[in-house]
Amino acid sequence: LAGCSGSGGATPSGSTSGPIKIGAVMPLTGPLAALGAGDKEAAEQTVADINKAGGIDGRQIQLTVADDKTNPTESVKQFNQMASDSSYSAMLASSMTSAALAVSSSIEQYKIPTIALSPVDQYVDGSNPYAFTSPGSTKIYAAALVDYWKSIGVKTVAVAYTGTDLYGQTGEKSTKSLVEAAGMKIVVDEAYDPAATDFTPLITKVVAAGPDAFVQWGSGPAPVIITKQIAGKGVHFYVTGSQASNLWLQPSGAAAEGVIGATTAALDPDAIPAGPYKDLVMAVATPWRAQNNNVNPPEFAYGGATAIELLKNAIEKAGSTDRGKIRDALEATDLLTPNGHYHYSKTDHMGLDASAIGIMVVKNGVWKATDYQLNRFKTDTPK
Amino acid sequence: MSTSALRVRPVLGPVRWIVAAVIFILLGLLPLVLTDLTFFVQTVLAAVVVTGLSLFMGYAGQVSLGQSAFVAIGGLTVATLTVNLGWPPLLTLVLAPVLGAIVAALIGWPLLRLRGHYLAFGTLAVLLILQTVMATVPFLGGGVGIFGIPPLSVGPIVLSGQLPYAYLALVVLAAAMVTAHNLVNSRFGRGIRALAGSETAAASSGVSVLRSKIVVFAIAGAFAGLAGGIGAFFTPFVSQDTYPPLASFGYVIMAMVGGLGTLWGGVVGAVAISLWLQLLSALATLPGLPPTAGPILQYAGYGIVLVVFLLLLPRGIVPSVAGAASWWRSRRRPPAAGGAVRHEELTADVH
Amino acid sequence: MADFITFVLSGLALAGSFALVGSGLVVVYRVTHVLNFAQGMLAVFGAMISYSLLGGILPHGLAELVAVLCCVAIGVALGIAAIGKRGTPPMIALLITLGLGMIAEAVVVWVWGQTPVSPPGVPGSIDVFGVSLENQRILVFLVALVTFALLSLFFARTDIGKALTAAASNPHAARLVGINTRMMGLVAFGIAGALGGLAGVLIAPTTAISVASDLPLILSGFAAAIFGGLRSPWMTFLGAVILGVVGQLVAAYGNGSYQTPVALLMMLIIMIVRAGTMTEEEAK
Amino acid sequence: MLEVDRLSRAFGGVYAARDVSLAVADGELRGVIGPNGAGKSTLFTMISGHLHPHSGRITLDGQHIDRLPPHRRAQLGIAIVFQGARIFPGMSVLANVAVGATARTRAGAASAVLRLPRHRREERQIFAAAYEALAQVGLADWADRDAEQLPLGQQRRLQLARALTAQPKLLLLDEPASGLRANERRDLAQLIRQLHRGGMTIMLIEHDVSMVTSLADRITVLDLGEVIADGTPDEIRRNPRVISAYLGKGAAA
Amino acid sequence: MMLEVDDLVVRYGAATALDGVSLRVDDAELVALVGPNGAGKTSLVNAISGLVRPVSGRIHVGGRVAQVPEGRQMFGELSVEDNLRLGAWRHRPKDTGPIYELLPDLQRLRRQRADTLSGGQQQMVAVGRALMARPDLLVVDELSLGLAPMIAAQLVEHLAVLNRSQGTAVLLIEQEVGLAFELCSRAYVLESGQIVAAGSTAQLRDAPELQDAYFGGLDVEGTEG
Ligand SMILES: Nc1ncnc2c1ncn2[C@@H]1O[C@H](COP(=O)(O)OP(=O)(O)OP(=O)(O)O)[C@@H](O)[C@H]1O
Ligand SMILES: Nc1ncnc2c1ncn2[C@@H]1O[C@H](COP(=O)(O)OP(=O)(O)OP(=O)(O)O)[C@@H](O)[C@H]1O
Ligand SMILES: [Mg+2]
Ligand SMILES: [Mg+2]
Repeated sequence: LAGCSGSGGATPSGSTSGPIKIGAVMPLTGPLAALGAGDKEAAEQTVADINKAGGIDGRQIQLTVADDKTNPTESVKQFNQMASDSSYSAMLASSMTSAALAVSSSIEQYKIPTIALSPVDQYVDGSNPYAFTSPGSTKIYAAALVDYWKSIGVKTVAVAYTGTDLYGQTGEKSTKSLVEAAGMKIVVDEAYDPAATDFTPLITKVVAAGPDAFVQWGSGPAPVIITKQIAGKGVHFYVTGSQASNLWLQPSGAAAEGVIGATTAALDPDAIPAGPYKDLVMAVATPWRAQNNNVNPPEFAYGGATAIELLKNAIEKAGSTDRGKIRDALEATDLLTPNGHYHYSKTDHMGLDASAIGIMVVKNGVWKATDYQLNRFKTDTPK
Repeated sequence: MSTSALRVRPVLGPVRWIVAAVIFILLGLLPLVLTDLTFFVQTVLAAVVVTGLSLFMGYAGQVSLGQSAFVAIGGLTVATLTVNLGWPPLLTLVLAPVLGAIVAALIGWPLLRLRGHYLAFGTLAVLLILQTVMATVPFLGGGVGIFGIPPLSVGPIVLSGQLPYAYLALVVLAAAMVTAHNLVNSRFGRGIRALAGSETAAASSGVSVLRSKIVVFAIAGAFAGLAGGIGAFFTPFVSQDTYPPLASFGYVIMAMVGGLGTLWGGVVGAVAISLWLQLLSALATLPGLPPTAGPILQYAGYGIVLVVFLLLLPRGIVPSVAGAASWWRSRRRPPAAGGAVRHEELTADVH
Repeated sequence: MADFITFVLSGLALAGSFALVGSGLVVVYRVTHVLNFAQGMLAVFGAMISYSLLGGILPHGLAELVAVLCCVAIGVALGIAAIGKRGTPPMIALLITLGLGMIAEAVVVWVWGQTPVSPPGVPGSIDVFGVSLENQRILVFLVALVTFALLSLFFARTDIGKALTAAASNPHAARLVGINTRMMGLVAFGIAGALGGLAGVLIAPTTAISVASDLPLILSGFAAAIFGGLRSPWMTFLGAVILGVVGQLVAAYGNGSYQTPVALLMMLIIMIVRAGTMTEEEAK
Repeated sequence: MLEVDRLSRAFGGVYAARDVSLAVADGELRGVIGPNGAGKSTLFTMISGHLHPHSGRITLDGQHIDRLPPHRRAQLGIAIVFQGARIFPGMSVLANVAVGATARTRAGAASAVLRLPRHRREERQIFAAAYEALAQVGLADWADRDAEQLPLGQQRRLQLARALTAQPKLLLLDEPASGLRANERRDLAQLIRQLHRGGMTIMLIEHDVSMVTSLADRITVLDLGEVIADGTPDEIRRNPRVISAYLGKGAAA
Repeated sequence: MMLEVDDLVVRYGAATALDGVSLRVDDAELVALVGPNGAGKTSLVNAISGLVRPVSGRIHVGGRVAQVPEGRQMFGELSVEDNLRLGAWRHRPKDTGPIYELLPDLQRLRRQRADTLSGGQQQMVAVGRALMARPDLLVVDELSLGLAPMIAAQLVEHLAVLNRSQGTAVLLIEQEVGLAFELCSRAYVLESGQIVAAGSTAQLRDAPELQDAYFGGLDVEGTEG
């Protein structure tokens, strides 16, 4: 039945000729529009490059992007619309975590290999055979932070997170477990309302507890306000990947100075020691800088590009555009990308290791690698 | 006497019944040719919600900016009961409108003492509160949302794929419209239209104002709940973001654009608006557009059409068409006879 | 205890921002019986324009002023579309403003994109009762206070204020005594523009404003204004205070996720209780 | 039949009604007169239940009704024609009048949706009554017009027709004749008299003294919220207090 | 010439309210306009004060017009005082004193919200508001509506005084035809949108076709049988 509505006589995904169709659902309007826009731009850029270079064994890639209006349900609808059309070989799921998770049952139902553009912890263990995630899970971000904290002797940690969305919730969980495992203490653990416009109560509690480190998990305007309100209160403030963009950096302005964040290692391209990884990063960064008056690409820009690279790699390996074969090939992925080195496997559908995450700091309004990170680069860069 | 009663009882004449039937048959053929059934189902379900809403707004003269809340109740009923408690899908679908109505009645009992913009705010607030609860209570999805909702199944028959839902939705819409029609042309219906005009006078005529309002609200809630239930099966995912305020405003817009105080207004409005939005997002996601072009197209497209339309046809599509028709007819009748259009100068609300 | 004061004070400061957005709604409603859903966008415009101007074009103060003036123009433009046509019923006009809001969003995306901005405000923070509050937020509160004092004086004391109220109270009679209702409506929209712009200009530095801020802004403003029946400035201010303070206390002593809903619930309950006593509609 | 006992209602210190007591016998036609702002309409709105007295009692056929909401009182047989025209816009004249029957019919939403026989039966009754009432007030040929398009005078007659479809026990008329010219008044007076003859209990507020005096069995005179006189038309005409407060030397004749 | 209406036609959609009405009011003249419900009286005055746009015909007004509208039309949210002051919105001075002298009942109510007034009190405010404009032509749609007889008589008196002292012209719509004719020198009879009779009130009072419709008390007993 799904067929009779979906594939209006379109070539089934297994076919060996014609373009290779890849679908993508991203927030192009709504609060997270900036994320989606970045992913779209980067993905389309990469596709264009691949096609210019002759495509995948002579076949062009055809990328269709749908807007989910930063709304999981809309995301599912759009996803199903394309997934039920058997001419699509693979999908990219939303840059909004809850939206990317929302499609999980559709992914299974339509058995279509899908790479989420947002960190969906539920996909990491491979329990959903067709679902993969390209950004690091909140776990490895948290891990990177905790390592750093160990190195500077942090004892007490405060956590704040959006209680009403997935990113906040999982972020808080992973931080908590790792922090406690590392023998540090959680002194404040507060959910906040992402719609709130004043966080004095939260700030007051944090300041009162005087933690060695204060990290927040969330996106949108809330982190900006928190940044502004915590500034100058003598608390060491930490953020994560979703602050590695103008969504947070620009409006936070001066208040962001000195804030430390766990982000993709590629965020400060120039700091990366020469080598294959740097070349890959530069391949994305150079054109981006050219277009966006010399600003480094934000974290999620790499996500969009990387996801396409991962699919290309898998399709080439599989030597076919059959959904099942692509999936199997994905699980055998061993690929170095701007996002880090992916080792997908049966039990790991996230595939990145700690080396993919860098500890960065805001200097004069731009993300720069910390000295700690520069040292780390010496020993482990993604390779 | 009964003859005169017949003469005036404003039921649809047989002709109109036939027209209605034809329209629905045509609608019934659509899914077979359509490639985008998601859009079709979405639109029909919206029409169901709006039909209920325009009972509440167009006839009872109230206003609700929070109708999504009851769509959510329906969705939650299906999602939580099937996924969390493993109840049979069909049963949960039956419960969806029931709970929709009950919740509406319970909320309505205090809320409907508010009037006008107070009520508008009240209903909106209810929606916002419900959204937060859904986002924080694990049983209701707790921010993650509820997925893995099984397809609707009647005994051994499983409604897989999209087509069955298209027809289910159509049937429900038809039922909703018949219900609305019968309700409006009755003692109760006249009661609610009366209280819309003057609660004082209505009460003195024996209309139990609050109770009548609650009943209409509950009926609208039932329609919304049913739509929400079907929606949950169709898009097997439910979270707080499934029922945003903007959707709620959308229902009001559809009701007004279609034309309040008319039965077909809801359907016409829902179809008109949905079609236009679909067209816009199709344009907006054309490959190669600069990233900001999409949003601009969508916002501006929606806004401009809404403004221009409301300025040209403030009474909405259906009444305007009907009005034009009767005006045209009355041209060929001697003047004095009714069908008079109220003079615009005087339509400004005069006490 | 000191904490408690902190929360209350921050709540008050917050109330200032709600009240400012609400005030614009009140003015328009009082004069036209139209609920101006584009009010949020007026604030967004204020924020965006001042942000651009402050980018080295104009100094502080002047930039904000110009931004507010632009918003007056925008407000009037909105008004012309919303009530320019004779006999547009208020509910329709409401939807028209909704549509205008969307058009405004398109313009903002076009000119400023979708990334949030936050123009620099008054830096630093001072201590009140040993509670440190950002200067910007205190400024918002004070401006709001003054605005409302002026507003209520304007409506209660001046003839023009009376005429503005009359225009909505009974347009028919208003025209009879020679009040130009449409002109009055446009004046109201102009004032609303100024208030909206002011709100945006002042609030933006404390947060991040983007097109997406439209809805949150209008909702908080609506919540505050409805408390005064969209008519009474001071009740609007009270509504804002309840909204702000209750919200902060919930965040402080309860679960932060619930701060907005609980505040809304509070207001609902109060409104319903009041409605119970207001039902005695005079029946002549 | 109707007993009003020491009814008081104040608005911000000013009494609109102060210890108003009166007893209306079954089938009586009671006139109520008094200067503007005397509290006549206030009295009616308290009897019909739209305004709560601050003190005092209202009993209908021995039953206390002062706590009942308006619609319950309507169901007990109290119908009112308001001073200002209160029609239901957007409904035809006939539909407007049909609403009046709500008070004495039962069929609810359910039977309407399912189109139960009971619904059909009642619809027939209702419209029969509605037509009769329209004929009585002489609006029969306006039946299908949109009610809000009626001129003011017609709108007030429409209200009367609506009250009549309720076939009330007690009919409250607040200045029904205002805005009618002489011959229309005569017809109205005629109608009221018929209803009275038909055994309906009626309370009539009018500023047209000659009409009240010619129709009423007894007249109650209010001034500044208080009953200043109560008696037969003749007594009232001669009552000096009434003359000075209301009738004026001229009109006394 | 204070007011001249020439072959006026007003339609509401298809319904014709006035077809071909002509009438005039000279400076300082007192003119009555009578007619049954639905005759078109209100439509006529609304056309004069520009609230309804006529389909055709000419209206010439030779001075400042004020209207006492049908149905009082209070500014409900405003106080009695404000309602009166707004009557003079276009003009100074806004001294409400004289009105309170004319209608002492209002004195006590100056701070009360207009929508809480009694019917008659509202009518008084409506009249007062119109007088505040110091009009050259006062158009009154149903003066005595809901007023106690004493007050009505008193107002008629006042109009006469105004007319004498300030030469205010009056177009008076009134169902209490006796009252109207007492005041006015000339009258028009409007029926279903057309002027069916016009002339001096003296003549009209004796015109048989009007007798029954507009005059005579109730003499209900007579009409029985
Ligand atoms: N809500 C209110 N607030 C304040 N005063 C009120 C209110 N309602 C009525 N009043 C006052 O109560 C008094 C009685 O009013 P009511 O309408 O009963 O007078 P009435 O006898 O009907 O006069 P009329 O003959 O003019 O209709 C009036 O002085 C009026 O101003
Ligand atoms: N808004 C309207 N829409 C349609 N028809 C109208 C409208 N207003 C008045 N009419 C019609 O115009 C005709 C004249 O109405 P109008 O109100 O002028 O009569 P009137 O002489 O003032 O009656 P009354 O003495 O009852 O006030 C009536 O037949 C009425 O039905
Ligand atoms: Mg009265
Ligand atoms: Mg009239």
